[in-house]
Amino acid sequence: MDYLLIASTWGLALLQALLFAALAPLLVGWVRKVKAWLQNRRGAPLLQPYRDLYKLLGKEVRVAHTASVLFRAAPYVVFIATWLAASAVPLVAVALPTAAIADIIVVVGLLALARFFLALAGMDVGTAFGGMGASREMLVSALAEPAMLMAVFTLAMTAHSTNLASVVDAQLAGGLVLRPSYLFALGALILVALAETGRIPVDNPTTHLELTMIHEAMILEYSGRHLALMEWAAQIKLLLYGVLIANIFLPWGIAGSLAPADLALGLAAVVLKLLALGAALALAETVLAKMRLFRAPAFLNLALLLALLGLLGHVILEVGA
Amino acid sequence: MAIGLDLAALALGLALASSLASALTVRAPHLLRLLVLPLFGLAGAAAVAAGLVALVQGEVSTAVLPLGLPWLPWQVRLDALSGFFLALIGVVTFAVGLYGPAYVRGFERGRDPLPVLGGFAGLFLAGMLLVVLADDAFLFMVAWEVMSLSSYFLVVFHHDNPANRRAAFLYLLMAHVGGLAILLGYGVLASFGGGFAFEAMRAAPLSFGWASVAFSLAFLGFGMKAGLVPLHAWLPEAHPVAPSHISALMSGVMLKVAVYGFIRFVFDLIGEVHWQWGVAVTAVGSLSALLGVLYALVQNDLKRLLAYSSVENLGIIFIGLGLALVFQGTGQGLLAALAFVAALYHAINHALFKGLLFFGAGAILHSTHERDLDQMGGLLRRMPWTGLFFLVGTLSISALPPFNGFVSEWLTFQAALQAWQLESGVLRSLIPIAAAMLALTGALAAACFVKVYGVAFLGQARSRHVRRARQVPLGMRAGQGVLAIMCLLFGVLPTTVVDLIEAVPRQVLGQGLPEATAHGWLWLTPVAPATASYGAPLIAFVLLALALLAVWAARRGTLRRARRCDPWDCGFAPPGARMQYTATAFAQPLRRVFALLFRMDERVEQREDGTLRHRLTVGDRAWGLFYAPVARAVESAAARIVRLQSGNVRIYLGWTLSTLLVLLWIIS
Amino acid sequence: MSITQLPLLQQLVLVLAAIVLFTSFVLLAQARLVSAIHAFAWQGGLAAAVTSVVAAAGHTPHLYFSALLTLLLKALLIPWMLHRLVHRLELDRHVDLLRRPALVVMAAVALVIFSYWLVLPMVQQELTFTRNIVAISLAVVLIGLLMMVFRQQAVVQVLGFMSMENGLFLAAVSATGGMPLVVELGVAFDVLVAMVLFGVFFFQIRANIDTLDVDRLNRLTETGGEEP
Amino acid sequence: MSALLLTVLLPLAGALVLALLRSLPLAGWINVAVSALSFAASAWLAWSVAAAGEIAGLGFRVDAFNVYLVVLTAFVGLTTSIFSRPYMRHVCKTGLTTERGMRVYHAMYQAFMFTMLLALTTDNLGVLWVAVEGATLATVLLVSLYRTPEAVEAAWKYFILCGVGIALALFGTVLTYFAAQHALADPAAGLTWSILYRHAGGLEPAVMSLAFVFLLVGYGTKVGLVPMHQWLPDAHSEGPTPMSAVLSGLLLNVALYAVVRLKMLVDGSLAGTASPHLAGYLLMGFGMVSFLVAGLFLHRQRDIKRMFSYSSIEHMGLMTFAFGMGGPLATFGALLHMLVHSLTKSAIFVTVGHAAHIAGTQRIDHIRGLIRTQPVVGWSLLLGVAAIAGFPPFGVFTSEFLLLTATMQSQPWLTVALLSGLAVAFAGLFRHLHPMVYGPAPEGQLPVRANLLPVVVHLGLVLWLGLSIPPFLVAWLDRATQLITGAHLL
Repeated sequence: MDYLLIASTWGLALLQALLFAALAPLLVGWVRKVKAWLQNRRGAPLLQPYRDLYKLLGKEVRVAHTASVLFRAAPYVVFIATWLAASAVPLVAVALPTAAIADIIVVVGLLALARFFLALAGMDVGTAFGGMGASREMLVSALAEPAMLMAVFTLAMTAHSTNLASVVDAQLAGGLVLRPSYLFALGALILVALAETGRIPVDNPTTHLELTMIHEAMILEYSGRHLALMEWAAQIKLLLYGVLIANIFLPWGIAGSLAPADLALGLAAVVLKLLALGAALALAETVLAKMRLFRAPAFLNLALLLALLGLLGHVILEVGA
Repeated sequence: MAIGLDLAALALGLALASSLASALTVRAPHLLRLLVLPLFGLAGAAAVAAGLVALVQGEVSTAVLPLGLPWLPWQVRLDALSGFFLALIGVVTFAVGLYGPAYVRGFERGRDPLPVLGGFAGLFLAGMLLVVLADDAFLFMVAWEVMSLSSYFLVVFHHDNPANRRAAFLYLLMAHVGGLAILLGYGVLASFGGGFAFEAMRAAPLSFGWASVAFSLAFLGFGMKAGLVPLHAWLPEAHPVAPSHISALMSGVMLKVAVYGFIRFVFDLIGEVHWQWGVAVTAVGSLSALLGVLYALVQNDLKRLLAYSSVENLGIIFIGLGLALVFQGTGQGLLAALAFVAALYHAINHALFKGLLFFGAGAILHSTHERDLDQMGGLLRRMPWTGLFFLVGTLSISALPPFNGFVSEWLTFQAALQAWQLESGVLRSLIPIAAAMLALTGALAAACFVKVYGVAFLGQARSRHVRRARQVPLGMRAGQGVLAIMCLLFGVLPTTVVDLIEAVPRQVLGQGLPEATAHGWLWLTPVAPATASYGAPLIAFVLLALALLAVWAARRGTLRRARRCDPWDCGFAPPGARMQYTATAFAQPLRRVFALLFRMDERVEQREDGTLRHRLTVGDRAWGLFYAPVARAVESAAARIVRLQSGNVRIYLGWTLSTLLVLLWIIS
Repeated sequence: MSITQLPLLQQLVLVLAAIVLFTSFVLLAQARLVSAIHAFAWQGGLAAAVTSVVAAAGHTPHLYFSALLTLLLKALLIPWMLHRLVHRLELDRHVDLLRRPALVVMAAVALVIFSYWLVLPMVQQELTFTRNIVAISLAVVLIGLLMMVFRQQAVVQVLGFMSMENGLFLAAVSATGGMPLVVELGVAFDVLVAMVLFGVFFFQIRANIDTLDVDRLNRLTETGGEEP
Repeated sequence: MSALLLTVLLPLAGALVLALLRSLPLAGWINVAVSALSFAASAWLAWSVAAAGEIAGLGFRVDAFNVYLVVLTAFVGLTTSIFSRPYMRHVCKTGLTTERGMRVYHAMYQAFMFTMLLALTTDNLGVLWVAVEGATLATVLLVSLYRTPEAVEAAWKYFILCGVGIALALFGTVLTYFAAQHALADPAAGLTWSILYRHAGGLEPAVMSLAFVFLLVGYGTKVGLVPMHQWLPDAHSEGPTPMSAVLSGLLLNVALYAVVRLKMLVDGSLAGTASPHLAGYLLMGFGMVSFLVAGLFLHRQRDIKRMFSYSSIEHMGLMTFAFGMGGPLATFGALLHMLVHSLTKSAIFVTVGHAAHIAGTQRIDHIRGLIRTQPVVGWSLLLGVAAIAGFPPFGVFTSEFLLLTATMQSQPWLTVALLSGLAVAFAGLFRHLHPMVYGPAPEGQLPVRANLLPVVVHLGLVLWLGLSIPPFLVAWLDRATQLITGAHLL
């Protein structure tokens, strides 16, 4: 087989991964911006997140006396795992070899790995906040993960594959089909995405009030580049979920081949979809209020229920048995 | 006789030798370290070798021992299935051989006799090896009961504590009951097959009804040994109280022997399986997995927590087996093989990381004499190696890539997701739900072990003796290291492992996984590349490469050095150890969400000095639901029956007279 | 077949057997210890008489010997020993009332009928005479046992035991024309030894619970006491 | 023949000598010596029987069935006498019994052995009866040896119940003889078992079934079948420990042996009738009831020797059940179970003797932490109970395995009852054993001079039987099986 081709496809895959990392802050910026508009503020410039990251990367790192090695290793692990997970998700093009490394289950696994270290890092310093954040994070994720997987299973059983690329391909090949299962799965996935990425109504990314925060509580002790990596990882995660929703449920426009035109089109398409999603998120966050922690399980059970309905809907309504 | 069987015999001989050698420790305690346990480890190595030979050769070799009944001599048989489990037993045993010597040093001054420890450990190993090798029900049962009995003596080793005695009694009782059920199951097969040799049983022509009876008996018996809910009551009692290296053997290996028994009985001996059984097994498996992890989550005793998590993992294994049954019963050979491989893979994985974790718990116990998580903290800086290895264990058991636990759960998911190929819509909708429960289990397991690691190894020490913890001796670290490395290897090179395991389904189900490893060692593709693929080596590589990069950068000073300071903690005063989240606190949200499943007794009581004290005891409901009634029934029956012995001789004579009259009346 | 067709001696046997049965009723109901012992002696004597009659009827000389044996043992020796025991235990005046005598006697009657009903299925022709004897002796045995169940006094229990022995002996002699001699001797020896031992035990029991009421022997029991 | 006479008469001579002998230490040794001699003689007997197949004459008859019981009896008699010599010396020192008592003890020990061997070897049902009654008479004095109120009470109950039972058995014997009168050419031989067996077909069924009921109730009392078992725990717990060992290990066997012999007759006579298996069903019923009831009794024990005597009842029930079931496999298993149970149970009683000696009482809740105080005793007790509970690799497991297998083949549904009974009994044994053996020892509890040779030998044998049964023994048991059921197992 032509090694040049292999090299180029891998190159493209790498490029897409880098693009993922690069675009992530932008999405956050966009969400904040829209939110500001909705609240009749001018808000920070669109590229503010990049500035923050840059500044943090330059700043001195301060580490608590009580912190152990793990505390310092965690940011790298979290960032790498998240980024690795992201790079397996088809952003612009489908036919990329990275998709074969990790199917959706592995992606979930990598995110879980990141979360595992995040939670450990939260507990490492030995502050009350860290432990609290870790405990709550694990609660949320414990309920969110099955919902996520079940939503994914619905797609996987339709596409007969857990490989994201194959799922997208199946979608494209199938053309526009109205599937009840997809409706439910989409709903479930959105709820899970909100929970997992620490958005309202489960968590509030902008607060440091002890009663409300989850994700922030875990990275409370971080500073400098460590904090930067953590933040960046969170942004990548947000983008990842966005892309999942966008490209799996509405894959149209994504590049089927590696022709430059297709790629450009794909990029444009995904950017548009993400802008829309971001706006929707911002809208939701302005109209919704954050829940009490022990309301969150109900919220996630709703997600679980939706996913389950999706699955059963798929089995009962869609498979001609 | 084949080389594999020779090696197995060697392993058996070494095990018995170590058992006998421990008689010497009456006079010379140090021999336990210097002779008995090394022999033990060697036996493990030999077992691994035998197992690998059997797996690679894939040929069946049999032999007849000069023991047993004249018309039913003891027969042994080494095939791929027994080979796999030989290897499984061997790995952990070998690690114990490394770990044990340093660990038992503490017992040399103890009051408990060392010969018991060494001798019964040897017998225990021999029993397990023989169970795996047995080729007739008689030898199987003998070996099985020897295994139970000797492990019982190990459980009750520290018998000064009443709780331990109770645990041991419960364990032995349930083991005995389970053994009887298994015996009965074999009896059914034997009466149809006309003989207790496995050959005869394979040939037994069984109706669906009788096959189901045999299956249920086997499921009951082996499930009891495997600690499936609700038959698990003995497990969290018995495993923690044994010495840690024994706990590792019991949790890591003995439960797998039960799995072996189940596979041998159902897949091999009954042969003609039915999907209904699969549904039952999957259901019980899911239940065990979920409840096991939930109960583990609320434990504060480290070893007890690990024992409960064994219940969870056995549940996962049985989910895999159940899927295999369903697929096999509906004629989906390939998928059956997939699920089967997933189950076996998880079996070996659990052996590895559960052994590792029990070693870690043992190390903590050894250097702090503490099992209560709420007393621990900050151990990572005091015992860095143990901390590292334990971290590997927790990552593996939480099914996180790139470690081994993830691979087997991934395979199980893949098997479950092939449910769309089934005709029956009910199964199609049930199996994904099992998969979802598996997902929930995985997430909860992660939560559980975040708690364990975060509370035990991170933060600050919560008690003085933990603050004084020291590094454990080299041997113990080596034992953990071996298993940790195995965990990583099994996670990074799934293709190679699956290649080996695949021989087992090919022998048992007559169907391998040709596709799984067809695309090179990089890609694990259970069904087809388009369906699902996992490039573990690549992921591991990238993770490692970038991590090294970061380390390198830090070393070279391109990154500015970090400055040490007090924790910020939102500007509150520098936190003390008592302000940390405890294990109890960590589990509180989930405990609250799943409150229904626990038997919780939470109260705040005022001590005489006016200070308040919060007391929380969390138990599982199985005891009250299933065990207490039986115990009560026996008690009351006994209370009634003893009235026979009223003490009055005339009443006794009355019994004689009336018996006589009744009999006379009967016969005429 | 009715009794009229039987030869005179067999009729005599039946008569004697009937009296034996009657004596065991007497034993059952007799309250005074000494009189009970007398009744027992009579029973023994009657058994011996039956034996000798059977011997005469069946021309089986060795039965005369066992008749003699029985007379000595059951009618003379054992009653004499019992007398001495009772005397030394100061029980001469002892009265051991039977509770609900009517019921017990009715039960005994029922036992007689039962035992007759039991032997009915013995169909072989030539048995018809002996089977009635068997019925009688079976009744004697059962009544002896019944007596042991309802009498609380150790000595009386022994009497019951001995009258069971009488019933056995009756059966052996009248139905089978006597057991082999070695067995006869063995049995006689055992009975004798048993009697001696009974004597020993009377004193041991007396020494321990200073009464011979067997209902007081109730220490060894599972019921009651604390839980294990 | 001479071997036979030696085997039987040696104990008798021993009894007479010991009855006259005054010196106590010497008596103990003579007791051991006589037992050893008669064991040797029994071995010789076994050898000659193995050679000749069967020895008959002088009213004796030794075949494969009873010869192994003879050897077993002599063997257990020997080991127990070895144990009893120092043990009874100790008892005598503690003043529980007197010099005279010791003389009675030794004499009666041999007398008991004599009656047992006689009962086993005789061919005459009458003599069998005399011998069994003799066994009662010989042991009843030993039960009351300590003269405590409990001992006397136990002895009285033992005497009365077994006396009555035996009387009933005699009635059964008479009835058998009565039936024989009309079936045999020579009525005088109407009690000779072998002749009866040969003409069993001609015996009047109605009489024989009547007879069997009496014989079953009679000898069954001695076997300890529920509900005629009540004497057994009393006698076992109150008598001296060596006595308990031989009672449990041997007397019950002999009684069961008698029952089986008679069952063979009755089966022969009932063969043609409507209910050919009557005897078998009766045995199965009694066996099962005894097995289950005794298992439940185990849960409510306060006296260690009582507990193990109930376990004896349980096992006798199991054997009775098996013999009742008939069939080569069940019978073989039952014979094997007789063997291993005798060995194990007598070993246990020996150990229990030491345990009670250590704790100074037989009360279970006062016996604590044996393993701490004297590991040897603790472990023997533990292993002994594990063996009797049917754990491999001990022989009891093998025999129970065979019994279960046989049950599955002929009465599948009874297997469930058997298994649950086993589980219940197991729980009952261990719940009491655990605290006795494990845990901290009460202060002031000291080890004693233990003589555990019998225990080691017995458990060693049982272990051997569990691992592999020597061929000659298999052949032996198989011939016995063939005698009883008419069919070879192999």
